Amino acid sequence: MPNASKRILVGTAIALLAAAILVFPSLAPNPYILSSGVLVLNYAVLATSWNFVGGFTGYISLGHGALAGLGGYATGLLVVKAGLPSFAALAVAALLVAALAVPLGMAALRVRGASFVIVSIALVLILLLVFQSWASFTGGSRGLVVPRPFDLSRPEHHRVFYYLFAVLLAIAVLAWWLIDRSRFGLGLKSIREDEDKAEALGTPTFAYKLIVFVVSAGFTALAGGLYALWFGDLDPVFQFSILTGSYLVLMALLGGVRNLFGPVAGAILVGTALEYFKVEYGDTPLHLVATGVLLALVVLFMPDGVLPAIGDLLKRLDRTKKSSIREVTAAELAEQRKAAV
Amino acid sequence: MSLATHELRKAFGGVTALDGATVDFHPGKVNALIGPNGSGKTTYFNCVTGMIKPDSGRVTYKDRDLTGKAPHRIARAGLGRTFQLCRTFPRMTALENVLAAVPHGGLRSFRTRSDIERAMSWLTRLGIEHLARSEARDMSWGQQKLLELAGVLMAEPETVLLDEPAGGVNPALLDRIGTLIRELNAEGRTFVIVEHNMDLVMSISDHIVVFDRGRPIAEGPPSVIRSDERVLGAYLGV
Amino acid sequence: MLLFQSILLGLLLGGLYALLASGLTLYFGIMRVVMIAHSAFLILAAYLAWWMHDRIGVDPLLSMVVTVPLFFAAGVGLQRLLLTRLRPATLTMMSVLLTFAIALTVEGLLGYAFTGTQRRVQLGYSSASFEIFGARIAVVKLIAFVLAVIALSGLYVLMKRTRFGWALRATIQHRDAARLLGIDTERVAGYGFGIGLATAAVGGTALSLDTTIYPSLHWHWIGPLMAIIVVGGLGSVPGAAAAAMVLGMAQSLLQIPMGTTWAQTVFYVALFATLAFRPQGFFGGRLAQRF
Amino acid sequence: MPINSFRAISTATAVFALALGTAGCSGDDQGSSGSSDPIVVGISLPLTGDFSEPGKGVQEGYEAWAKVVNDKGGLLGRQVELKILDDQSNADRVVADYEQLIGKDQVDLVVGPFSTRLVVPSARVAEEYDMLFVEPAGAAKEVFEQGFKNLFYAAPAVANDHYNHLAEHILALPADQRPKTAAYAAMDDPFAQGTAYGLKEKLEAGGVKTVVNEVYPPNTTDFSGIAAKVAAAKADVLVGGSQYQDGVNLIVALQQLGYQPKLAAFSTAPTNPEFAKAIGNKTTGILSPTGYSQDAPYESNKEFVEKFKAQFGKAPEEDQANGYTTGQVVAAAVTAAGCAEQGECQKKLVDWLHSNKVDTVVGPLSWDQTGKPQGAHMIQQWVDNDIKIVLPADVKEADFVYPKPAW
Repeated sequence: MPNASKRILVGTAIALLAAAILVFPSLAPNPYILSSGVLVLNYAVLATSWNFVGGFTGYISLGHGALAGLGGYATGLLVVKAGLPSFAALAVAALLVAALAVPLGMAALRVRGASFVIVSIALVLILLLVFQSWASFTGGSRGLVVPRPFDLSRPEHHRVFYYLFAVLLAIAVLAWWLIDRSRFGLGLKSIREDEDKAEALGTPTFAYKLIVFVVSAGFTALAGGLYALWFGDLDPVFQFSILTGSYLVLMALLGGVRNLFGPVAGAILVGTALEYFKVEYGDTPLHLVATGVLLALVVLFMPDGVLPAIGDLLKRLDRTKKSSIREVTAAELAEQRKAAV
Repeated sequence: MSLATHELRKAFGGVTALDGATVDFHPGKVNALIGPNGSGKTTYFNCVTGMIKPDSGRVTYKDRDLTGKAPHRIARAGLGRTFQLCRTFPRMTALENVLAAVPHGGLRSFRTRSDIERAMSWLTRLGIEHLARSEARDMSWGQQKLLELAGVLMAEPETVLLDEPAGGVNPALLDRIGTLIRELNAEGRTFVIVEHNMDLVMSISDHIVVFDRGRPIAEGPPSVIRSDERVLGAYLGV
Repeated sequence: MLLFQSILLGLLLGGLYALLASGLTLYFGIMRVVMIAHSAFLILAAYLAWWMHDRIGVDPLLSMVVTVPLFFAAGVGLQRLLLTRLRPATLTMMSVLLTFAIALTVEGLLGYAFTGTQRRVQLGYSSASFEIFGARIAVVKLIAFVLAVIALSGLYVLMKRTRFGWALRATIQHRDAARLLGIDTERVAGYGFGIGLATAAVGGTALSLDTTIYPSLHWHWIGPLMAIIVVGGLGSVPGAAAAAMVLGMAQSLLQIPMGTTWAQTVFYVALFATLAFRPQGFFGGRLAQRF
Repeated sequence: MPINSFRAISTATAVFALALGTAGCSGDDQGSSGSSDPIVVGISLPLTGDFSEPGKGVQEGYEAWAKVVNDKGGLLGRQVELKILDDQSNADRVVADYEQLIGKDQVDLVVGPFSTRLVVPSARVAEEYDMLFVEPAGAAKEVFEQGFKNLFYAAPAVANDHYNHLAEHILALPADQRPKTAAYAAMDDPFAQGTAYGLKEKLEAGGVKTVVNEVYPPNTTDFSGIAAKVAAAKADVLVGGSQYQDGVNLIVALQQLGYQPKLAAFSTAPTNPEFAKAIGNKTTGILSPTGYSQDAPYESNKEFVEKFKAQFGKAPEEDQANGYTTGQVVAAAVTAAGCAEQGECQKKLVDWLHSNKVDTVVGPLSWDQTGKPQGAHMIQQWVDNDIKIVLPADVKEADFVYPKPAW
């Protein structure tokens, strides 16, 4: 496909996506659907933020839920205890979390792989302990009530935050795109592909990982903080839940971590599915089973993501295209996969 | 003096991999490092390029102490290396693989015209320019070896360390790699090559260092090494 | 007096930690896998013990006759059927995700089968205890400790005195070299996983004697256990056991001045400190440097 | 890496379809209710997760109430229909639930969920949609400090006042019998802590020294450390701010250490049917506050116990009574105001409750401006393998046992 027409297609797709997101509130029949939309957008921002680390460097964090919770609590506490205006508090909170990510990253990223995941899980567990125990400061299990930034009726409140989340999503996606096309991004991707090799080629791997982890933490905290301002009630048990992190991983992996819109698509898919099953069937512990099984299936059979896998499949079916080496081996790979099943 | 090591030691648990390796490589020449399996050649490479920290001893390059420095600093100092089992970035295109070696510059696009031209010229020189847009994982073994070399050369190192450049390649490609090394050497690059293929070593090297049990036991031009009894002893286990 | 009591409690707790952490270390040594689901299986074993006691009326200790072989088989299956499918290049990351997914699944199934209600085995000797130098030791805690010690000693003998143990240690230290020595490393790895999971069965039974269980309890175990294996030096079984005793004791003693909740943070503080200042751990284990 | 155009487009299409789809399929929910339609009462309850046990109890209470009302011809001549959603004991979900009930399902009335943690977020949803919010479980004082105007707690007393009768009784003991020291262990939960700290404040003011004051996280399973401290301090009084299992665990751990207090009080746990067996039947003397008794002489209570037994085949406990009480309160307001739908009506209901007293199965209830009820709980004690009311004196079924026999 010639470059120009491809660009037009991509442009159209982005415009369609943006339009769909923007018209959603006027189409939503009631505030409940709108609030679900806010939740889904929140997930989309979180999954995109997660993808700064997961997608570029291949380091999988199960603790991003905790960073979001931290962003939420920091925002809330800055409003309640320091009396900052809501959105100033949000900005300061994101900076604070990003600053905290520096020592965290230094401990977690100095060595490879496993330690990072261990630290990310430990982060959730320790923050849960601290925020529960330090009740005099955080409110503990009594929760923390974050004052509303605007004096609006509830449906209006949802509408305003829907657009705020949409803006944040646009910024996060833009930042991801900027890094994706940059030399910095290429360095990160080379770390994902082969860290030793990247280092031998002169990439300062530790510094790169640390920087992108901090950026990711910052965006995650922004999403968490915005959520706190929207939702209003924070409780350590729900803010520092290991499940949040696993949903994010599932969303990103499902949508494809190497694609700009992969996590967004994953978030829309998983987020909507979560709400739908909740409304239709209520909740049983089976949602844990479903999450677990889905995650295992993706990890085992489609580690590059479900949407990319479907894309590959369609491409393979479309045999009229000129045959490149890429396609032949994609076919071979699929054969191998089949043989492995 | 260019690359040199002094009394380099490294032990893994109870096993001594390097036992006081003191070596001077000849600048501007093609140096070869040979020795039987397990004689510590790869460990030596890893210590020199910072992938492993030696227990003691020193690594110097152009009179700079590089001991224990991070691998990327050593790479920036002008030492490029390939890996024993060739390593590329599998899910990146050949072009991206080569571009990844450009000294990094923040948020500037990695697709600048001048970088792409330079990368393409290396791919062309190694004869794989037609694969520029293919992902590395879809390339053959030989093509990947050439791609890895192109990546290393893109960083413009003055000294290139090659870990078994002939490993697993067909005779035709072997010839091409040999010729290429000589050409690149003629342009002023120093080479240090770990290699088991004695024909290649003898035909392209100016200077050969023989390792056994973690230290050099002989060195000299191919003609001398060929007839050195210690070398034969080390290889045959006598 | 309170101090002595706390030391005793710490010792008893440390024994259980040591057993569980050694299982976790075994997996890591064999395959460089951080097995998040280890504690989920621990809770599963505890549930099975509770269920057999509650429904069939057998002593929880007897449930091991079923759970230990069952878990051994499950461990072998887990390694051979699932983990070997992952690409070696991304094994460490993806295996964490995979075992995490397994943990979620086990937790969900437990919740589905037994609801989220807290359960506790009620034994005739639940509240029995005896006195030693002014401190009191509960019978159930002592049984749990003895169980852990027996299992650990068994593991030690197996590792040091048997041919299989030799093959296992060789596989842990250098897989390729072990293969050259004619060891079927794949099979050894599978059995190693089986043994690891069998320790969870023993641990779970010990756990069921004295604590309440509920499906999401495993998160409260996996955190401390991960901290222990990092502090002990990833891949070193004696290191893990030593770290377990030290940290278990520290937790118990810190409860006196700091209270229950804050005392738990000692594991995480130790984890972060170790990674920041001494990533290879404090009790040997050279594997840690690269992971 | 270029974005794959196919993927981008399919994603966008999916989102768009989704936006249109959800918009389309949910549009038909907004029918307004005519006078013969049932009155739909929306409820979110924790039917799974941490609070699932009490959650199910409250559910039974609501169901019993609906049945009793409907059997008598309903409210305002309309049948009552319950719409119950499960919130998994999760605050995010409980808010989404009420959002759905009020916004999407257009229920006529909403009543509260279980657990203080969930009451505050859900009360805010109701408040912001101007809905009356009567709730069966938010007993902690924080609930009444949020400035809610539409909230009413349908029980005799908030958590901090549960032990009022016990505190009075202890402090009225002759000086030589009065306990000198007390140990407190409370779960980190607003309700459980509230009960223990309410008593703590009063005993401290009365000169009973606090020697141990421990807070443990909700999921604590190992109580040996806390027990060791309590036992070492040899406190005369032990107060457990507990739910069920943690209370049992603490008692067993204390038994293991051979600690014998003169008085032991636990919130919630001792009233559980399995309590006695769980601690080896050594229950005599253990105290617990309760807001409800099956034998209470209030008019509607007899009917409740009878109908409940017929419907569920067992006697109602406090959770069930709380749910039932909530229904009674709402019903009283609806009957008085003569309406039950969203909008103007809700304000009438709220105003009526602020200025009136309602007779319920736990006695007459009235509220202050924050929705806080004005009463105290009864104190029950295990005597002869049964739990009986011992305080206050005018409703007692047995005499107060002090000091407590060994466990």
